[in-house]
Parts: sequence; structure tokens; C-alpha cells
Amino acid sequence: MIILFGIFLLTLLVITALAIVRSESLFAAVILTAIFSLLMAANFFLLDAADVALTEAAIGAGISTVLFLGALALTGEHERGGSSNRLLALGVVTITTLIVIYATFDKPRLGDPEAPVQQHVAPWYLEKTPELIDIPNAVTAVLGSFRGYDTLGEVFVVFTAGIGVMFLLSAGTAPRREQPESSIEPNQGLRHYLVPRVVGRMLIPFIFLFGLYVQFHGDYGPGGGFQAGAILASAVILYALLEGESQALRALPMSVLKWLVAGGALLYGAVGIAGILLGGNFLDYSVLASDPITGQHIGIILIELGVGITVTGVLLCVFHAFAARGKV
Amino acid sequence: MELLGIFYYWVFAVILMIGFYAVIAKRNLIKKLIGLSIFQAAVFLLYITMGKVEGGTAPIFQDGVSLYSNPLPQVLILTAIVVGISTTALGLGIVVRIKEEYGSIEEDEIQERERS
Amino acid sequence: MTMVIDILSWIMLTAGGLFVFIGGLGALRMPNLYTRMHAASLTDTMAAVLILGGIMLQAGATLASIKLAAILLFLLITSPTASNALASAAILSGLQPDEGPVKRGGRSA
Amino acid sequence: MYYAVTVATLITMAMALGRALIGPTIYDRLLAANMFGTKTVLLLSVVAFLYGRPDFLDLALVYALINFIGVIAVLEFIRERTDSETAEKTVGE
Repeated sequence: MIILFGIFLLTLLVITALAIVRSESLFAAVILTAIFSLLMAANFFLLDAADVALTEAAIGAGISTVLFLGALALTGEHERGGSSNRLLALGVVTITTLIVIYATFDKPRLGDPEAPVQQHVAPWYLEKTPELIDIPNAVTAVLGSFRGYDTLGEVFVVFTAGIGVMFLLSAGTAPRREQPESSIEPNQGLRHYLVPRVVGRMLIPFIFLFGLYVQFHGDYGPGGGFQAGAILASAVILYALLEGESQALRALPMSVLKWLVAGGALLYGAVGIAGILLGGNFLDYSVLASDPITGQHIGIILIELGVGITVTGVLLCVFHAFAARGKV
Repeated sequence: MELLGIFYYWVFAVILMIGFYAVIAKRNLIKKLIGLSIFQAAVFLLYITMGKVEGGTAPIFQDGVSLYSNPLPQVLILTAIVVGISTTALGLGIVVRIKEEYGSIEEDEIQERERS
Repeated sequence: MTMVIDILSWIMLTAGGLFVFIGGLGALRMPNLYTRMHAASLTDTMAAVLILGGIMLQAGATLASIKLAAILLFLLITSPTASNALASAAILSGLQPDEGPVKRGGRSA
Repeated sequence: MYYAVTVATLITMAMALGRALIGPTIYDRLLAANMFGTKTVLLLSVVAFLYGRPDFLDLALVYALINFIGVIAVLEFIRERTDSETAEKTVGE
């Protein structure tokens, strides 16, 4: 029965994707992307990937819409229409689709426990997690400890992307501060819209609280640094939308955000170095405490914290970079 | 069941190619980026689909459950989603700069501007 | 006793499912934006109360019930707010109630 | 019985998607997206119980908390646009 639900949702997903590509208005395409993200999260959940669904939810529910709208505000929201070499593109796409579909006949069926992907390291991870790390969430164990190098790399990619956006969008224009503060319209957000403002302000503490819960409960349930970073960033972005961007910058100044961006990645790296100094390998947490399992717990909490801090910082820096560009 | 099991991969192929079409055929740069994120989503879906085990449940240990889905693809995709939004933001930043330099985000207009 | 609770929760779940369906139908069939918004808010509030309440009765006094109550609370707070913000945005861009979509600069896609 | 609710929710999701595809205004699409979000919350809660893993309600909670940020962002976007249009008009006059 569940598999039928999954197929229904997947069909909706295809329809949505088609609609996104066909729509002339970029604004409509962005809104449809939000629906696409909701469908993806529901699908991930049906396929047993609670952590992934949580990440998709935290990213897709607010941040990606906000970023795309920020870019649309700077570039214009209508596509001029028309495609270059439409027939050629359609031909290439059709042929590739057919080849990929032909290839799927050789793939293992959905849920086959004998499939090659289930035979490799995955059983080892599942078997050794209770013994070596002793936390219920195997995803966090693999993310933080078994494949800590990967995650370190991903954190640095996020870090680099954040630096890149800040470089790109701070170049070429006079800094805002030189303008008189009382130019035509001080950026005031949605202060005149009472209902969203009151309710939003009331909810921000709860979003923060929930973000912290996701951050520190990640060992026991779905969650972790990536999701928590996105949720915390959503809370601050909500504040910025309601009270105006300058207010949000007053609460969390750019200098603090830059420290967050670098500090999280540094914390992650520092945990790795600490492992070396205490006589283990890089990112080997077992030596952090006298008991290896406690050491693993400490290590995972610290690196998840680092991930959370960097993700929050990068997402907020990117948001502010787009918002500031619009005001110049 | 045979065909149902393979349907997931077909959906993956179709969504992948919808995104691919947007990237190669659309002239608008933001549309291309949206297409790229659809392409990305299709890959995420493929990975998660491969990790599913029949009768298993999410890999968060619970008493009385012995069969879990594969945690490894989930770890890869979880990080990839966050990396995806950061790189999309980078792409949007580049598009904004292009708009400021060339006054347009349509590919052919930019090329015309470049030639003249 | 469990029997009564079971029956009650099934009734709530069925009614909730019905409301969800009616609301969806309304959102699809109503003539203009503001009436559609009315239909959609039906599913956001009434159906959510019934469905989540029905599940809560099934779950009993557990942590899950508390989480469900929190979901219900936040849903009841946020979705009317979203409707309000949506209506404000529509009014702001010149879409009047009682009229169809206003054609202005090709904004209505 | 959970199945009945799930099916009803899925059908409503399809109808909301239909509204999002028809439009005609972007606000209709936004309304549909928002409705889709609420339906996803309900779907996720029901499926969590269907799977017998009620600890996954966190997911539904995320959507219940932050799904309306998208709508708020659109309101801010429209406000910004209207403001700049009025400003341009005043300058033009």
C-alpha cells in the first residue's frame, strides 16, 4: 500500500517538474519549486530516510524560496520565453531518457536486500554502530564518525560557497554605509502588517528552541547540525523579513556572522587536530575521553555543533548579501 | 511488484531529463539554475531509492526492530542537500552580477552584448 | 473504554479526511482567489484539528501526543497568518475581491 | 483507517497541485503551495503512525513551524516591488 502512495507522489513530482520548466513566469516557477521540495520530503520520508526528509524540509520550506526571490528581485521575474535549438534539445533529451530507462532494467528492484549497495559497507555500519559509538541514530554515527572526512569536506564546500557569494555580491558597488540613513525609504520590513508581525515574533523563540532541539537531539532521533543550521537560519531570516534587514543586522551583525562561518569549520578541524594531539588519528574521537565510547559521543556533539554553526552563518551571510545588494 | 519496483527508477530518469532539458534549452539563466536543482533532486531520489530495504525501517535503532534501511546513501544526500543550496546561492550570485554587468539574464542577449 | 476511544478517533479521522477532501475540492473549484482561500483555510484548521486529534486519541498519553499537540498548535497559529499575509500581498498588488484577476502589465500569468 | 486519511490527503494534494498549475494568478499558486504544506504536515503525521515510528513527528513539526516563511517572503517581495514602483512614479512626476 505504501508503495502505491509513493508512486502517486512520484507522479505528482514529475508533473510539478514539467510545470516548473514550462512556466513563463519565474515567480510562478519559484513557487512551484516550493511544492517540488515538499513532494521530495514526503517521498524521502516514505523511503525510510527521515534525516534526509528533515534536511529537505528545513531547507525547502523557507530558505530556498527566500534566496530565489531575493535573486528575482535583482534580476526581473519574467522569462523572455523561447528556447534555443528546441528540437535539438528535445531530441537529445529523449534519446538520453530512453538510454537511462534501458539501463534501469539491469538495476536491482526497489527494496531488494540482495542488491550490491546493501552488501558493501552498510551492514558493517549498522552492526558496529551500537558497539563502537552507541548512539541510536546510525545516520549521525556514519555522518559524524565513520565518514567524518566526507562531512568535513562538505562543510568546507558550504564554507567556500558562502565566501564566494560574499565576494561576488560585495564587489563593484559603493558600500551602503556611505549613503545617508534617511534615503527615500528606510528598509522597514513588514512593520505595518500587524498580524504576520505579531505572530511571527511570537514564533521566532519556538523556532530557535526547536532548532536547538534538532541540533542536540541528532544522536537519538532525526536531526543534526545541517538541519539545525538551516532551521536557525530560517528563524533569523523570518526576523529580518518582519522587522527589516537592518534590525536583523543589529541583532546579529555581519562581523559576528563572519566569525560563525569560519568558527564552525575551525571547530570541526580543531576536533580532528585534537585527536592527533591526543595520540589518535585525524578525526578519531575515541581518544577524546578515557572511555572510547564517551570520546565518540563528545566528538560527534562537537563536530555537529561546528556543522550547525557554519551552516547557520553561511546561509545568513548569503541572505544578507542578496538583501544588501537590492538596497544599493 | 517487478514493474512497481522499477517505476521509481523511471521517475528518476524522467525528472533527471526534465532538469537537463531546462539546463540546455532555456535561455534564462535563473531558469537554468532551477533546472539544475531539479537535476540534483533526481540524483538525490536515486540514491535514497537505492538505500531502501524491503520491510526495513529508518536507520534509527529501536527495540524490537532488526531490519534497517541503508544509512550510507542517506548520509551522502543529507550533506548534498545543504551543499546544493549553497552552490545554488553561489550560482544566483553570479547571475545577479551578470545582470548588473550586461543588463540581461538571457543567454543570447548576453552573447550579443559580448560580440558588439 | 478503549472501544469508545477507538470509535471516537475513527470518527474524527474519517471526518477529518472528509474535510480535507472538501477543502481541496473548494480550492480547485471556487471562482476566484478569495473564495478559494476560504476553502483552503477549512482544510488548514478544521481538518487539521480532527485528524491530529484522532491520531492523538490513538497515541494515548505519550511523547507523541505532546508532539502532535505542538504540531496542531503551531499549525493553528501559522496557517491563518499565512492566509492573512497572502491576502495582504494580493490586495497590495491590486487584486480586488469580487473581481476576477486584474490584468495589469501581464502580471497574472 | 489511517489509510483512508492518507488517501484523502493525497487526493487533496493532487487537487492543490492542480490549482497551482492552473493559476491563474501567482497568488493562487502561492495559496496552493501553502495548502500543500499543511497537507504535507498531515500526511507526515499520519504516515509516521502508519510506520509505527511516532518519533518522526519532528518532521511534521518543522513544516508546521517554518512553512509560512515562504508566504511572508512573498509578501515582503511584493511590498518591496510596490514601494519601488511608487517611488519611481513620484520621481517621474
